[in-house]
Amino acid sequence: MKLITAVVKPFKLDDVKDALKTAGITGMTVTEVRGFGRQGGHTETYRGAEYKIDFVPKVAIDVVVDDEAVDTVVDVITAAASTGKIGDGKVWVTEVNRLVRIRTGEEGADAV
Amino acid sequence: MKLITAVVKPFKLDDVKDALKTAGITGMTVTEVRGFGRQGGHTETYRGAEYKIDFVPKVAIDVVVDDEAVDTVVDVITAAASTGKIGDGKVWVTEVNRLVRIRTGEEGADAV
Amino acid sequence: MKLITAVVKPFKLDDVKDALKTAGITGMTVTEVRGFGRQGGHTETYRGAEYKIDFVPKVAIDVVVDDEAVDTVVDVITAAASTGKIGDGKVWVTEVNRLVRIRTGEEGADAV
Amino acid sequence: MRNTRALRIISALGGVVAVLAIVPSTAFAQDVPTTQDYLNNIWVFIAGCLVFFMQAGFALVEAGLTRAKNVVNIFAKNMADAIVGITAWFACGYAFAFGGDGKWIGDSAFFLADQDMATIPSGGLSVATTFFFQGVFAATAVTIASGAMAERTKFSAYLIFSLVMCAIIYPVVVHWTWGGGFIAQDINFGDALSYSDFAGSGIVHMTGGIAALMGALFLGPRIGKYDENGKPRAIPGHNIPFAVVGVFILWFGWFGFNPGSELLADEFVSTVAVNTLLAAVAGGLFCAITIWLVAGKPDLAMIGNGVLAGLVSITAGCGTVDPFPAFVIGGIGGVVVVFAVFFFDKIKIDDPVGAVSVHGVCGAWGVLSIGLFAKYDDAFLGREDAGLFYGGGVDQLLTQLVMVLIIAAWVTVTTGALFFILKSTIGLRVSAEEEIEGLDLLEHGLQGYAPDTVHA
Amino acid sequence: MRNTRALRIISALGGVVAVLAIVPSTAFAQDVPTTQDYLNNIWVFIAGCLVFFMQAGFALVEAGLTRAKNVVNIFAKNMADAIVGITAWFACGYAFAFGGDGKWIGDSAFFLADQDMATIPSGGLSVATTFFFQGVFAATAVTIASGAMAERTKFSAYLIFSLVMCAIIYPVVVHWTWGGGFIAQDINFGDALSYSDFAGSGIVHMTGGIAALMGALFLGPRIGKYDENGKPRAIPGHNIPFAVVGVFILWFGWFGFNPGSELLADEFVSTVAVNTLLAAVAGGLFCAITIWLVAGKPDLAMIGNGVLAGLVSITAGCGTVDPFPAFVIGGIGGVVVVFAVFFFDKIKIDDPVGAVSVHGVCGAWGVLSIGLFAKYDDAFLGREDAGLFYGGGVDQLLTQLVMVLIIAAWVTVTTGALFFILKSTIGLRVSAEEEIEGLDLLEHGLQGYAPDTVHA
Amino acid sequence: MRNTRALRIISALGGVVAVLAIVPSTAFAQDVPTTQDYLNNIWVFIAGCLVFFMQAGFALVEAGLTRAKNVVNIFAKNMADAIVGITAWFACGYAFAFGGDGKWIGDSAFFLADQDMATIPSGGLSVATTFFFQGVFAATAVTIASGAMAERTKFSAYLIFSLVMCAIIYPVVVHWTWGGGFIAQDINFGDALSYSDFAGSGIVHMTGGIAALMGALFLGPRIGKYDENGKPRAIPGHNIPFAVVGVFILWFGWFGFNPGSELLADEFVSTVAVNTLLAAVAGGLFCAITIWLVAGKPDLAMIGNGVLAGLVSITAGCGTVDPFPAFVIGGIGGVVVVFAVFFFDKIKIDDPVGAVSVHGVCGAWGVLSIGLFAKYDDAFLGREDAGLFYGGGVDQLLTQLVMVLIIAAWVTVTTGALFFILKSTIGLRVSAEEEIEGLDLLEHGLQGYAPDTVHA
Ligand SMILES: Nc1ncnc2c1ncn2[C@@H]1O[C@H](COP(=O)(O)OP(=O)(O)O)[C@@H](O)[C@H]1O
Ligand SMILES: Nc1ncnc2c1ncn2[C@@H]1O[C@H](COP(=O)(O)OP(=O)(O)O)[C@@H](O)[C@H]1O
Ligand SMILES: Nc1ncnc2c1ncn2[C@@H]1O[C@H](COP(=O)(O)OP(=O)(O)O)[C@@H](O)[C@H]1O
Repeated sequence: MKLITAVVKPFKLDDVKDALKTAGITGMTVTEVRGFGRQGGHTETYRGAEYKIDFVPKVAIDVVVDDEAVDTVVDVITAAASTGKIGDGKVWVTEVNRLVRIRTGEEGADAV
Repeated sequence: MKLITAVVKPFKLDDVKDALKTAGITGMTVTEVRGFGRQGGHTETYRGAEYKIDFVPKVAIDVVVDDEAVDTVVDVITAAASTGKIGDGKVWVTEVNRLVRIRTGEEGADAV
Repeated sequence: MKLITAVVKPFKLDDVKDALKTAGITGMTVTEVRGFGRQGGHTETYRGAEYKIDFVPKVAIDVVVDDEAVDTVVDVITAAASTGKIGDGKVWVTEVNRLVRIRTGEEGADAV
Repeated sequence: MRNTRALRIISALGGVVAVLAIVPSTAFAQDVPTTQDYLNNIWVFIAGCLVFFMQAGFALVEAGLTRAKNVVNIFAKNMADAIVGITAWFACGYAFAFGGDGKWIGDSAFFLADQDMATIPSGGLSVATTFFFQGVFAATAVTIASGAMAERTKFSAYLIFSLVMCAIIYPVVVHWTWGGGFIAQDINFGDALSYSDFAGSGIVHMTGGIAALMGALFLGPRIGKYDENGKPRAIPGHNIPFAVVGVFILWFGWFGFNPGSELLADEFVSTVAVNTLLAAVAGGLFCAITIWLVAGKPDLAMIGNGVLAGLVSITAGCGTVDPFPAFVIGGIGGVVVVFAVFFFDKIKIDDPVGAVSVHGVCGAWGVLSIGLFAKYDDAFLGREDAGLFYGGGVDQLLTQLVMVLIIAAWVTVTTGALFFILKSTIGLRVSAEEEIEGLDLLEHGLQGYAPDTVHA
Repeated sequence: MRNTRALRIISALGGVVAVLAIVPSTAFAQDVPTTQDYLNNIWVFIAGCLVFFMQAGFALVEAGLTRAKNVVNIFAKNMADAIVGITAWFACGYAFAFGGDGKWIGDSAFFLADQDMATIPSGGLSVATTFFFQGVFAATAVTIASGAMAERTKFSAYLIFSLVMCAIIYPVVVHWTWGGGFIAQDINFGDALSYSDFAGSGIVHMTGGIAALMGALFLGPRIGKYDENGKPRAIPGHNIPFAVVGVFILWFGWFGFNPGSELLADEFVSTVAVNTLLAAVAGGLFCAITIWLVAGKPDLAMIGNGVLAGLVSITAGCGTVDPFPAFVIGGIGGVVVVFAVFFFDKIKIDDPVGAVSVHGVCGAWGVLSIGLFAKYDDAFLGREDAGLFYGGGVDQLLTQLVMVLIIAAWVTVTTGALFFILKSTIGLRVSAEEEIEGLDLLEHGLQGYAPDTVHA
Repeated sequence: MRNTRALRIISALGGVVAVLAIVPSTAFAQDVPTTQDYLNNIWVFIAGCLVFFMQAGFALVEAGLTRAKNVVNIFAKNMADAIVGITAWFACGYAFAFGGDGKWIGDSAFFLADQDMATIPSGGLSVATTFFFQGVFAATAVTIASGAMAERTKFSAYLIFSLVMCAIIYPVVVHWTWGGGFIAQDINFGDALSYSDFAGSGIVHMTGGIAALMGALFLGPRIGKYDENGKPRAIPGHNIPFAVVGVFILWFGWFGFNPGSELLADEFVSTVAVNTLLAAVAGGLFCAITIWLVAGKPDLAMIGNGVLAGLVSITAGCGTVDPFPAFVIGGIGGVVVVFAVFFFDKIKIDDPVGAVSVHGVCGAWGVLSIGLFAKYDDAFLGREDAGLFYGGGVDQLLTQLVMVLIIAAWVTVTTGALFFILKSTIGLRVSAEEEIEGLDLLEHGLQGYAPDTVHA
C-alpha cells in the first residue's frame, strides 16, 4: 500500500476532499502546516520594525491507498488542488508496509 | 527501522502514551490532526444556516522503532487506542532508511 | 527521492531553515508537534493539584530531496538544530517513490 | 426638541417654580447652576461614557462572529469608527445636527468654534455635555454597519463611508428629529402631537441598520457564502467568547444609552432602565425558544442577537411604556430577529453578524411599537395613552410609521449613492485572492494571532 | 429592613430635619423629590449597572478556568442566568422578596403589576430603582453556581435550576433578611439588635456558594478529575487571560455591589469602597503568599480566587469596620480560600473554578467577621462597637452564626431537593461520551473557536 | 494644592457665598454635608472606579502586544501592581503623598490609622474618597512600567520594583505637586503663579514612563530583538484583539482619570471630557496617517499607541484648553509617539508595548503643552491666558519645563538606583533558557492557553 501526502493551499482543502470522496476514497487525515518554498512569504512591518514571514499556511493531506489506486488518486488531488499559481504545493508517495484498522484489527486493503 | 504512524481519538492519547511507555518505548512525536472517514462528521446549524463538519479531531502519533519491535508496538497501540467504536483510527508502518539523534549524532538503534 | 523528517526545538526552526536555504534547499513543510522523550516534561501544580506534562513543544520539518542530497541535508539539519542538550530531537529518512508539483505536474527532481 | 423636552419634564415634576424653590440661590443668581444642574450634567456624561464603551462591545461581537483571518480588519474598522466618526462629528456633524434651528440642517458650531462649552442652562445640559453624549451616539450609529460589511470591504472605502456617515448622513437625521428639524415640527397626524423616539430605535439603530443593508447589498455576499444551488452556507465565527462578552458590554452600555437619553437626573431614569432590562431578557428568551424550536439547538450566536434585538426594540419606547409591555416589545424583537436573519440569508444579503436584522428591522419595530404601547408622556408624545392599545387611536402609529419611512428613505438614498460612487471609483470590495487569504495581512500587514517568534 | 435602614442613616446625618432644611421646597411639597432623592436613585442605579456587568466577569472567569471544548456551554449558562434569572425575578422573585411584609414570603407585585415604578419616597428609592438593583443581585447569586457545575451539566437541567433559584430559593432568603422577614425580625440574641449583612456575603454569596456545593455534589466529579488512587488531578483552564480579565471585571463590579448597597448617596459610600478595595488586595496578597509557600509557585489561577475571596469576605462587614480590620478580614479570606480549595478537592467535590470555596466558605466567614470586627452602626446593627474585639461581646457573633445556619439550611435543603428531582427525572449530567467530546458540539451545536472555513 | 484648588474653583462659580446660598442648612449646621458635597464625593468615587478598571486595559494591551508564552507573566504582573501597589499605598504611599504639609514628604496617616474617613469637608472630598481616587492613580502609575519590562523580567524583582514605586517613588512626586510640596510651593517663574498638571501627564504618566525607560535600559533588549547587524526585528504580539480591547478599556477609564481630576461635580467635568475625547481621536488619527505614510500600512498595533498618546498628552492640559487646541495637542502626541517608538527601537531600548514613548515622551509633551495652549484657569494656573499662544509669555512654559526636569531627575535617579541594586543582588532578568521557553511555565508553572486535557 502507499501513503500519499499532499501539501496544498488551505482554501483548496474542501475541493480536494470532495474530489477524493467522488473518487471513492473513504478516509484521509489532514494537518495544518506552514510551507516554505518558491512562493516565498512576505515582509511585514510591525510597529515600524520589519519582519519577514518566510512561511505561508498550507494544509497537508495524508491518504493511505492500495497500490493500484495511487496514480488516480495523485491525479485527482493534483487536478483538484491546482490553481496554476506558484505555491499550489506538492504531492509525494511513500511505501506503506502495513496498515491496521484499530477498531477491528483488519489489515491491509480491508483496513482502508 | 520503521516509522509507525497511528491516528487515534484525542482522549486516547494518554492511554496510548502510557501503554507505549510500559512497552519500553522512550520517545514519540504527536500531532493534532483532523480526520475524515467512516465515522463521518456532523451537521451543525449556525445562525440558522446549516453546515457540515466532515472532519473530526484526531491525534497522530509517530514512533520510530527497530524492526523487531514493530509488531509489539502496533499491537500495543491497537489495544490501547481501541474503543470498538467507528473512528478508532488507523495504524500504518513505513520504512525508515536512517535515523539520527541530533544531540549526539548517533545513528540507527542507538538514536532511538 | 527521499523524505527527511526532522523533529527539533521550536526556537531552532529559524536557524535550520536558514541553514537549509544556504544549502540550496528551496522548499520545506513545517508542523507544530509535541514530543515525548528522554527530555521528559515537567510537573506543574494548578490550583494546588499536581499534573505532569509529558509532552514538550517541538517542530517537525519535512523536506523531500534527491537521493544524493540526503546526507548533506541531514548533516546541515543536525548541525543547525544541535544545542548539545537533551531534547534536541531526531532526524529520520524515508523513501519517496514519487513527487509531483501540483502547479505544473512536473515529477521527480524537477518537482522539488 | 430635547430642550423643550427637558423643560417639559421638569414642569412635570412640579414646574420650574418647584425647581427654583429647591434652590433659592438661583432665584437671585440665575447664572449660578444648582446642584440639580450639576447632577443632570454629570449623570448624562456618565451615561455617555457607558455608550462610548459600546465601541468595544461592537468590536467584540463582530470579531467573534467572523473569521480569524479578518479579525484585525474588524478591530481596525471599529477603531476607525471612533476616530473618524468623532472627528467628523467635531468638524461638522454636531453643527449639522444641533447648530441652530434651521428646518433642514444646522449651520453653526463647526469645530465647536466660539461655543460656550461650560455654562449649564438652568435645568438643561451644557454644550460640552451635549456634544459628548451625542458624539458617542454618532460613533455608535456608524459602527453598526461595519458588521454587515465584514470580511470583504476595502479598508479605504470603509473609512470614507464612516466619514460621510458621521459628517452628514446621521447628523441630518438627528437634526430633523432631536435637533428640532422638520420631522419634529411637521410630522404629527390627527391627535398625535409629535413623533417619539426616546433613545433612537429609529434615529440611531435603524439608520445604522439601513446603512448596513445598503453596504451588504452593494458588496454582495462573501465568497463561499452560497453553494452552487444558491443555498446559504454557514461561515462560523472564530471566537464565540468574544461575541458573548461583546453582547454583555453592549447590554451594559445600553444602560447609558437609554436611561441617559432622559437627559436629566430624575425618577424616570430608573423606570427607563427597568424597561431596558426587561426587554433585553425577553429578547434573549424568546429568541432562544424560537431558534431552539426551528434549528433544534439553543444557538448561542443567535441568542446574542436576540438580546440585542430586545434592546434595540425598546430603545424608542422605554420612556413611555409599562414594564410588561416593555417585556412584550423586547420579546417580539427577539422572535422577529430570527426570521429576519433567515430572510436576509435567503435573499442573498450576506450580513455576517446580523446587524441589518438587529438594528434595522428591530429599530423600525421599536419606533412603531410606540404607536401601539405608548402610555406615558415621554416628553416627546406630549400626551398620555398615545398608544393604540391605550385608546390613543392610530394617529400616533401613523406618525411613527411616516417617521420610519422618511428616515429609511433618506438613509437608503444617501448611503446608496455613496456606496455606488465608491464602488464605481476606488472600489468597495477587496480582490477575491485577498478575501480568501484574509484582509489582515494584505490590508493591514498584521496577523491577529501571530505565532510566537523566536529569533535565537 | 432597608427602608428603616435608609431612614436611620439619614437621621444619623443630622435627622430628617436637616434633610428638610437642605431642601425647603419639600417642606411644603412633600411629593416633589429633592435633588438628594434623585442623586440617591441615580447612584444606586449606576451601582446596579456595575453589578450587572459582573455577569461578563463571571463568564470570563469560569470560561478561562475550564476547557475550550466547553466554552460555549459556559457562556450559554451565564447568558441564561441573566435571561432566565431576570425573567423569574420579574415574574415572582421580586414579589416573593419585597412584596409586602409577610414574615415568611412576599405576596404582591408579581410581574410588577400595578406598581408605582417612578415615585421616589423621600430619602428612599423608587420601586424601579429597587427592582433593578435587587434584580441584578439575583442574577449574580445564581451565576455563582454555574462555575462549580461546569463541564458536565445538562443544559436543560441547568436552566431549570437557574429558574427555580431566581424564582424562589434566593428571593426567600432576601425576604427573610433585607425584605424584613423573620431573620430581620426575630434573629437577635442578647445585646444584638439585628443580624447584619450589608451587601450580602451570606444572603447572596453564601447562598450561591451552597447551591454550587450541592450542584457539584449531585453531579460528581468530571471524568478524569481523580486518578485510580483517587488522587485529584489538575484539569488546567484553557485561557488564563480570560480568567484574570474576569477577575478585574468582577472587582470593578464589586464597587457597585458593596458601595451601592448603602442604598443612598452619602459619605459612607466612599468608606465602604475603601474597605472593599483593601480587602480585595489583602485577599490577593495573602492568597499569593500562601500558595507560593504551599505549591512553590505564585499560581495566578489561585491568586484570582484570592482577590475574589477578599471581596466576598468584606461584603458583609464593609459598612461597619475600619480600614485595617477590612484588610485583615480580606486577608484571612485569601488564606482560607486556598485550603478550602484543597479540602473540596480532597473530599472529591469537583469545583472547577473554586466557587464553593470563594463564595460559600468566604461568604460565611464574611458574615461571621461582623461578630468580631463590627465597630460602626451600619444601619443593620443599630449600635456601635457590636464586634467581640470592640467590647460588643459574643451576642452579635452568635446572631451572625445563627443567620448563617438558617440560610445554609434553607439553601441546602431546597437546592438538594431540586437537584435530586432533576437527577431522577430528566437527568443532571451529560453522557460520558458527550463529556469527553465536549458539551459545545452536542449541547449547542456550536464550536467556541471554529477554524476559518473557506468554501471557495 | 488640591484643596485650595477645589475652593478656587467653587469661588470661580460665584464664591463660597453662593455655595452657602445653595444650601442654607450648612449656614447653621456646618457639619451637615450638602447634596452638592455628596454629589462631589460620589462622582469622584465613580471616576475612581473607571480608573481602577484601567488595570484590565493595561493588562490586555500588554498581553496582546507580547508573546503567548509570556501571557501569564504579563497578567501576573498587572495583578501584582494592583495588589502590591494598593497595599503599599495603604501602608505608606498615601501617608507620604498626602500626610501633612511637609515640603518634601508627608509623615502621617500610615495605614490610614486614626483617620476620619467619612466626614466630608464642605465643598471638598472625604479622606475615604481621596484615598480611593489617589490610590487607583498610584496603581496606574506603576503598571505603566510593566509593559516596557515585558517578556524578560524576573517576577520577584518586578514585585520589589512595584512595591518601592507605590510605597515611595511615586508618592513623593505626588507630595511635591498635588500634595502641596515644594514644586507646588516654589516652582513658578515670573508671571507664572504655579505649575499645572491637571490629571497627571507628568505626575503619573511621565513618572511611569521614565520608570519604564530605566527598566528597559537595565534589562537590555529581548533575545532576538536585534539581528547580528543590530537592526531591530519585530516580535509581533500574539493577540491584537486583546490589545485593541485594552485600548478601548483604557480610553473608557480615562473618562474617569481626567474628568474625575476636577475633584468636584461641576460644569468643567464635561469640558474636560470633551477635550479628552478630542485629543484621543486626534492622537489616533494623526498616528494612523503618519504610520500609513511611513510604513505603507495602517498598522493597528501602532494606532492603538496613537490613541493612548493623545490621551496622555491632554491629561495635563484638559482643564485649561479649548476643544480645538485639545485636538491639536492630542494630534501632535499621535505623531510624536510614532517617531519616539522608532527612536527607542533604534537606540536599542527594547520596549515591547511602547510604554516609554506613550507615557514618558507624550507625558512630558502634555505638561509642556500647557505652557503653549493654556487659556483658562484650571485652578492650578491661577490665571487666564497663561499659554504662550495666548499672550501669557514664556514664564508658564519655563515653569512647566522645570517641573518636568525635576520629576524626571527624581524618577531617573531613584528607579535607576533601584534597578541597579536589584540587578546586582537577586538579578533583574530571567535566564536565557527561561526567556526562550517562556516565563509562564518556569516562573508561574502555568500555561496561558493549556490544551484540553482528558484523563479518560
Ligand atoms: N522540497 C520540499 N519538501 C517538502 N515540502 C516542500 C518542498 N518544496 C515545497 N514544499 C511545500 O510545497 C509548498 C509549495 O511549494 P512552492 O515552491 O512554494 O510552490 P510550487 O509548489 O508551485 O513549486 C511549500 O509551501 C511547501 O509547503
Ligand atoms: N485511507 C486513509 N488514509 C489516511 N487516514 C485515514 C484513512 N482512513 C481513515 N483515516 C483516519 O482514520 C480515522 C478513523 O477512520 P474511520 O473510517 O472514521 O473509522 P475506522 O478507523 O473505525 O475505520 C479517520 O478520521 C482518519 O483520520
Ligand atoms: N522513537 C521516536 N519516534 C519518534 N519521535 C521521537 C522518538 N524519540 C524521540 N522523538 C522525538 O524527539 C524529541 C527529542 O527526543 P529526546 O529523547 O527527548 O531527546 P534526544 O533527541 O536528545 O534524545 C522528542 O521530544 C520526540 O519528539
